[in-house]
Amino acid sequence: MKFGVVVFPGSNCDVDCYNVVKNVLNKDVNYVWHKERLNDLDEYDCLILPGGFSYGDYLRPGAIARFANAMQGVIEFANKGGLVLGICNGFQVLLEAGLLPGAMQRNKNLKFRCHYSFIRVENSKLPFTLECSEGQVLKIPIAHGDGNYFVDEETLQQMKANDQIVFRYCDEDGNVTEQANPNGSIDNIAGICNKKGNVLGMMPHPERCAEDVLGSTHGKLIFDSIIKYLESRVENAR
Amino acid sequence: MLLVKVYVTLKKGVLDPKGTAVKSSLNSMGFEGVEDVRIGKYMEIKLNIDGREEAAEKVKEMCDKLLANPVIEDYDFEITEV
Amino acid sequence: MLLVKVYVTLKKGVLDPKGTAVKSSLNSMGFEGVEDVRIGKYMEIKLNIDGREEAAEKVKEMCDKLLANPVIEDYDFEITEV
Amino acid sequence: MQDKKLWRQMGLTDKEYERIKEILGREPNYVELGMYGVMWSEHCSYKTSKPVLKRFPVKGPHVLQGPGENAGIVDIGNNLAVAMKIESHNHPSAIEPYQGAATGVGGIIRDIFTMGARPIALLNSLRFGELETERTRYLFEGVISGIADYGNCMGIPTVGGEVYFSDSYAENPLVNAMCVGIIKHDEITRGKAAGIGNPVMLVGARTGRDGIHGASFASEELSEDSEERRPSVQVGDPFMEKLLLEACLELMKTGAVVGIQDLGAAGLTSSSCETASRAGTGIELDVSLVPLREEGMTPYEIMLSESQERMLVIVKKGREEEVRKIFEKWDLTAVTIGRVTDDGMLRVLNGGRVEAEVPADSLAEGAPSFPKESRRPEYLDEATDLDVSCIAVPTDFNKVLLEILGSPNVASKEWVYNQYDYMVRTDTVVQPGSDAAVLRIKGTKKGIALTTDCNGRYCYLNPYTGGAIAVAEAARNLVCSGAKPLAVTDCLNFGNPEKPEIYWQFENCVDGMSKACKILETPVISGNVSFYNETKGRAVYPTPVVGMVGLIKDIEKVTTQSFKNEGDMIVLLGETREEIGGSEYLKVIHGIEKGNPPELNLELEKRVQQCCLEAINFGIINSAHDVSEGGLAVALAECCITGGLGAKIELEKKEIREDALLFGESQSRIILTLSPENHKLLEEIVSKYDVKAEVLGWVSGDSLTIDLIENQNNNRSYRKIINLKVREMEKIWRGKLECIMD
Ligand SMILES: Nc1ncnc2c1ncn2[C@@H]1O[C@H](COP(=O)(O)OP(=O)(O)O)[C@@H](O)[C@H]1O
Ligand SMILES: [Mg+2]
Repeated sequence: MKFGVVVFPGSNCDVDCYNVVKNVLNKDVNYVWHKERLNDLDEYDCLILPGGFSYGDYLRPGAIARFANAMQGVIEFANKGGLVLGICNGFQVLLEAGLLPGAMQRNKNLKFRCHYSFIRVENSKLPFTLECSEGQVLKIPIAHGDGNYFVDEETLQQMKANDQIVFRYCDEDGNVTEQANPNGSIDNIAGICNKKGNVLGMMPHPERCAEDVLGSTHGKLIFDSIIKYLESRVENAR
Repeated sequence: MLLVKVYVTLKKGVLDPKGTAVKSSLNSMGFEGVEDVRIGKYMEIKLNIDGREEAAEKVKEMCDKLLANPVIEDYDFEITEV
Repeated sequence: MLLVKVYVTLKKGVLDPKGTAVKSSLNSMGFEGVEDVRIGKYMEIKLNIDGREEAAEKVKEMCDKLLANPVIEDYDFEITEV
Repeated sequence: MQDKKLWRQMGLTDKEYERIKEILGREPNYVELGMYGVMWSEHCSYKTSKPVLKRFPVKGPHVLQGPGENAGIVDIGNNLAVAMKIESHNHPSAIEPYQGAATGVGGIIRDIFTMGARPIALLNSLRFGELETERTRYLFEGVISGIADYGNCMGIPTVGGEVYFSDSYAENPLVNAMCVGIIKHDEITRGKAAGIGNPVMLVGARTGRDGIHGASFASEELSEDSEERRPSVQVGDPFMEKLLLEACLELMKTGAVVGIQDLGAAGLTSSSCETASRAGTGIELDVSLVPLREEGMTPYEIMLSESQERMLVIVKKGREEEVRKIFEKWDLTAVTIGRVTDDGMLRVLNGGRVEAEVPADSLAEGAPSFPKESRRPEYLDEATDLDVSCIAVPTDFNKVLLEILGSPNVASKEWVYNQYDYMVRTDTVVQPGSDAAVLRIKGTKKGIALTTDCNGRYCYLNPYTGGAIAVAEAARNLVCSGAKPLAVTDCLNFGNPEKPEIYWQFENCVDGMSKACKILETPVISGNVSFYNETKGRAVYPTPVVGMVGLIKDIEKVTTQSFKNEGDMIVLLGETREEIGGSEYLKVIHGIEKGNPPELNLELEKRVQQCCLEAINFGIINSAHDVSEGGLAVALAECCITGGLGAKIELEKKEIREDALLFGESQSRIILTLSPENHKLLEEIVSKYDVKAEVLGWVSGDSLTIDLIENQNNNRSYRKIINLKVREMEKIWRGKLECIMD
């Protein structure tokens, strides 16, 4: 089982994702350099698009990164059903690349926000959330200036119908309230997936809360889910 | 040399957090009559292309691909000789 | 009702990291002839003021105080009736 | 040149001009004069402060690099070391708060990776006027987002710092940024242009007309479009710097680098002459090879430009291609602009023509330095003349406590640090909001604790004591997290040193700091001086900011300030005296900023700290919090609020005023909690260090209550002087800044 962490110029959570996969989960992981033209990413089982400020987030977050050479490969990989996890800036790249619906805007209060937040698992049947239960509340950090998710009403309804809303900001007890919404996202959306469920984008940072010493291990659930899914896929193939 | 002025604006119906904040700042600074503020981008591109038509085509492509996000933004541009 | 279009641009000589990034992105996407890109802001303000002159004065004040940063930015605006 | 006295416009005195002529044996030309002008400025030459800075203790067994390089370095074991430095960006931030603060952060980060260290943390120490004025709120907001945007984009967590508000900073905000890096012993790189014939390369951003020395305004060299040539504000490009950081660290691993130096103040001039001077060599460079951002720049402008995000790299001859390849990978340009020479000269060519030729050493180190006249300021008599008996003791202490909790100086700084990414790199074990930030060191069991501290009001009222307290408090903050203090980096912010009174403040602060550093065994390994923080004759409070790093042997033993368990015993280490002079209480409640600041007994301070650290290392301490602004009551409230637990406190009525008991700021005090069965162990440690430890009460319930016990005629009577719900205190303390700013 092999993970790839895509590195764009300006990525800065690449090392954190790498560290979690390698040293916390003890799985194989490689950096994938943005200039690589990847015709075949078959060696990977899961690609992570990390957080940070690809190309400085100049113009729009994710807008320039999506034209990086490596993104062609990522798009093909996703279309073939490969698991793609976009975290924070990685989520923004997936939106700009059209792998996920919608767009990101500036946080409602216009400020960068960094703190622990709570999200509710709305769909626990995905490869990314198998180890969670429906309605489970995760304590997980956010750190972004542009996390105000927008999508038009029609698409939103379709997404709901398809169970594409994966995480929503909530309070400690799981209530989805306006107060718990840190950035103004429509419907408190914190994470979504594509129709097939193999591409997940989320603003909160699971890689920042996968070890006890950092104050929460809820982020590990996401990675554990991926591993479990991949393992079972291997099992099934046998 | 051509000078291209590109205006990128938020689509109707898309909330504008920056515009809203600026409007309320203006109001609280005592400016009266400010009914609405929408904030977009203004870009100036120096283009070394002969022929406006070709340029216009190229600029349209730039906008569609990179300069504007079609999910939330519209764009418009003007080309002048300099 | 008046519609005010405000253009805020970086002063000449002031570094424009955004413009630079967009330029090199356009170049590497294969767009030829892009010599320079400068990125500024474009704002549309709906103003409920009678009289353009008064409006112009107010808008100037808004720009000086809030909409532009006089240390590094210039601005310009147009007022139209809507 | 003679008749126009051009040197004066460049900030040089007549005497200095004479000295330059002596050095050169001729008159300097325009470019040369400009280079001397900036290099001999206070900012670059430290000509005024140097003699005083010598008083700092700078040596210690664990110091690997003291002052004199881009950053200081201390050993933390496991072949690892910590590089750190703090620097001011006060003046640029006053003009353009966002860019001023952002480029300040950018500059200090470069100082760290110039040493070969990977930057792992940022801190900042800020001072503004009172938040009542719109201008101050604008500055505050701009500075915070400038710091946030730069650090966040770089992916370096901003883990700590401090913010104070006082009228004295209204016109002169202080913006000091600190960066900390980690490095292996054998990877330390220095800013030396060694090896005759080695190529000198310039890498990173293109050079524009940013921040060119103001003196160029009135010069004759300005041509046609002089309007356009106004020196512009430096704009930061954190994305460029991130690339530069990664490229430089990758490059340094190749062993192709001989020396490297960032381009900060005085740009190409300072980096070239300093690297040559350190190595005892010369440098010849050709400005026509420098990649430019703007057309028609003169050699003068190129040499003095302060465009950000650039580095000067001296590489081993023959390895230029390797270097170029690495920068290309990161989409950066690296060009060879010159070479190291053996004649000790800094020679500036423009194509074939020599534009300047001066001894490098004379630029870097040659500024004539004189101690200044020093005189005790007269204001001191008035300011410390405070008859406490004329100040009425309030009756409603609940109200007083709430009011102090809502003072912007005391209130939670969440509004500030929630705009900073303080978690990226996943090392932040103690987040902002406790006494010190703590980072784990991956691959070891260790951690480091970081803090910045300075109470400018104390320094104003008594520079010596204030300086010493700044050091003591920083160390205490580290100790409260379970760290042993290791070393100091300092940023000395003062008014105009040509005034004898300011110079006196400066000397006394440094003396007080030096004494404390000696006793607490925390040598000064790097620092920065910022003078002329004054407007219309009014100087800021003397503000010698202390940045400190401490080592935590076992990251599992990290302690924070928040109360942890119902039923824990609360103990106060140290002693409360009747000291309300210079306190936040006097300012907030009585509108008085006068009196003598609290006394500091450094020997006692040291024992209290050792005692606390030993108890923490013993594993019996559940929380530790030092008592500072707002005194005992505020410290207790903070422990309650951050822990979400109440406390029942019983205080013996002592021979001191009740307001002093609750809100006085006596030094060398720490609030500890522990499980009651460990009290015996604590007492043993306490007696070993001959420190007082008073049981204050217990962690309990959801309110903070303080009872005063009076013993009269063998009768113990109890009087409740504080009774507040933790929630109520929290609302005010947490919400205050947000309420003012949003
Ligand atoms: N207050 C101080 N205490 C100790 N060292 C200082 C102090 N001020 C400056 N230094 C040292 O003097 C040298 C020059 O400082 P500075 O000019 O600020 O560095 P830079 O060239 O990186 O801007 C540095 O090594 C710095 O650590
Ligand atoms: Mg330096």
